[in-house]
Amino acid sequence: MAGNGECVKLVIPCHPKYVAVVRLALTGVAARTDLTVDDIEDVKVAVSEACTNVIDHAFADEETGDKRPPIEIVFYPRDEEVLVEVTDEGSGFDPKRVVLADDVLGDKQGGLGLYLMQRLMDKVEVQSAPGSGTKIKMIKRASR
Amino acid sequence: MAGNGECVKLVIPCHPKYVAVVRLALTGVAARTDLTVDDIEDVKVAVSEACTNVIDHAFADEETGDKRPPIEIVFYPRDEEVLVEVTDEGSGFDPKRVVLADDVLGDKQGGLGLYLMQRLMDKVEVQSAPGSGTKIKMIKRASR
Amino acid sequence: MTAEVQDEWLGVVKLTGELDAYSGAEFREVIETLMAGATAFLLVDLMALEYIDSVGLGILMGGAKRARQQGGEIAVVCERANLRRVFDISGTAELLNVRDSYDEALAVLAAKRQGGTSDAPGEAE
Amino acid sequence: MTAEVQDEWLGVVKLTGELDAYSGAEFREVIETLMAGATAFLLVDLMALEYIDSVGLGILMGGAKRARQQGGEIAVVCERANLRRVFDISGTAELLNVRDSYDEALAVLAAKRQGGTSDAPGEAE
Ligand SMILES: Nc1ncnc2c1ncn2[C@@H]1O[C@H](COP(=O)(O)OP(=O)(O)O)[C@@H](O)[C@H]1O
Ligand SMILES: Nc1ncnc2c1ncn2[C@@H]1O[C@H](COP(=O)(O)OP(=O)(O)O)[C@@H](O)[C@H]1O
Repeated sequence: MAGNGECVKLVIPCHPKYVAVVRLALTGVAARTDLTVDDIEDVKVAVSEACTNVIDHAFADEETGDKRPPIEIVFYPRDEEVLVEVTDEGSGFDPKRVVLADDVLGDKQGGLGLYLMQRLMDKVEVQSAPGSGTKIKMIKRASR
Repeated sequence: MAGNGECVKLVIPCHPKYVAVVRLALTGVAARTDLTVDDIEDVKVAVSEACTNVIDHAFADEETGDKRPPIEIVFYPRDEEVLVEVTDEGSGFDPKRVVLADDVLGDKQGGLGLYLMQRLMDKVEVQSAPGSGTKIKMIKRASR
Repeated sequence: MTAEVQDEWLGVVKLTGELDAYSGAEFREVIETLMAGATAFLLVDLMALEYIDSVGLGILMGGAKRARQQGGEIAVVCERANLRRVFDISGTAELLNVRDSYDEALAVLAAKRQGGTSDAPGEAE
Repeated sequence: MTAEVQDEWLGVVKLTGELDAYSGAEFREVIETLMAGATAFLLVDLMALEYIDSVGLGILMGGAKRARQQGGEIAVVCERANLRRVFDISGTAELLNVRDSYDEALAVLAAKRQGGTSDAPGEAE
């Protein structure tokens, strides 16, 4: 999942206010690919989940909004797919220890974000380790 | 015209294809300010003019799209205004030598871009010199 | 977002635009206010909503739990394909009684209220 | 974008979406193709257009010049406030015969064609 070729980079403050900006920018980037309107809706959700995770999990509560480093989102639009990378400089986590939600009905609501990403995108790669931030790489291919 | 406080940064390839992405991102950023829908339309045009200028003027023709450094656009949304900075690493120019179009009807069509920026925004500052790139800073205040 | 209590027993919330981590804060409060009263039945109208993600699902699931604790039920009106997809793949469509039309959703709640054999899954605790 | 030649003398182009440096390339070509025929009168319908900037103005000004060189005229239909503002502050509204309705724009072209005292400024060269 190599990030090369033309790209659009977006850097937003670590705050829910700006996740909608990411969806808008994505809409513009993806309009230049073969992705369908429905494909783009899927990517919107997946990318928002990745950003919301950074906001919810990547930083200890003491760090207030202003002090948190920003979230970086890079879009690589290709003809038949779009690759999206969401990177934070937060706490990181052990991807192996995160159980995906197969049962979101119970009290445990954890895992819905990563689960949705995996269901909505064609490929999802999590690069993370405690103490060294997180990078999520996701690919969506144009459906036909 | 100081760029401080929360900001959203966008980096796009130096190609007309991506100017629409800038307008979309701006729409999202400005929605979090007091700017009216009409204010935002004005900023859309001004920012697009700045980007189109980079694409049209900042690089010699030999440099093709891929080899050109990208365009950086930074939005600083504040309660009652938005500050936008458009920066390129292109040839630069002497702002004093650019005559603003007061007559766009003649054969000389030059100067319409900077003219529109100045009419549509409340403040425009051009930082440029031959050989050292260009930074355009623009402020739009919320009308009421 | 508009919210109103209809016929005492029924709270109706109508959402527009996008429901995400930002706008979700208001929606969560609206639901809490509605359910703090006598209302135990909640109809959430998403016909004019354009976007939902796990934050919205979480709030709706919270509303469902609360409704059932109070002996009521939740139903969601939603037709847009992109939203239906999020309900479907998350497995929440049944639990939230997602229906294509307002009348269908209302029927789910009315049936449950009459204690009859509702087509709503999940029992009140 | 749709383009058609009506009644031989009149070319009509209808634009949707955004007219900027990217989409402008297609528009420029369409105008050139239209004007390469016998058409000297150009009606540009921007009622469904959402955005225009100096690139679009430049193309329209080019079309106007060409039309007049061929003894014709251009007229633009546009109602949206944000587009009107760009025409107005650039000083191109009069030169491009920007009108609120299709019928008004058509009247400008018809008057000019009949060689009468058109309300269109600018003479054919
Ligand atoms: N960017 C991140 N930084 C740190 N931890 C993360 C990040 N993204 C996910 N996690 C961890 O992975 C878990 C699962 O995430 P997710 O599947 O989105 O579910 P949820 O957000 O509902 O907990 C989170 O609870 C968190 O512990
Ligand atoms: N980013 C830039 N890099 C280099 N030169 C520029 C840049 N922006 C503007 N210029 C110069 O300023 C002139 C005036 O620009 P403008 O007012 O937008 O009119 P136009 O683009 O129609 O020429 C340009 O012709 C160009 O010489």
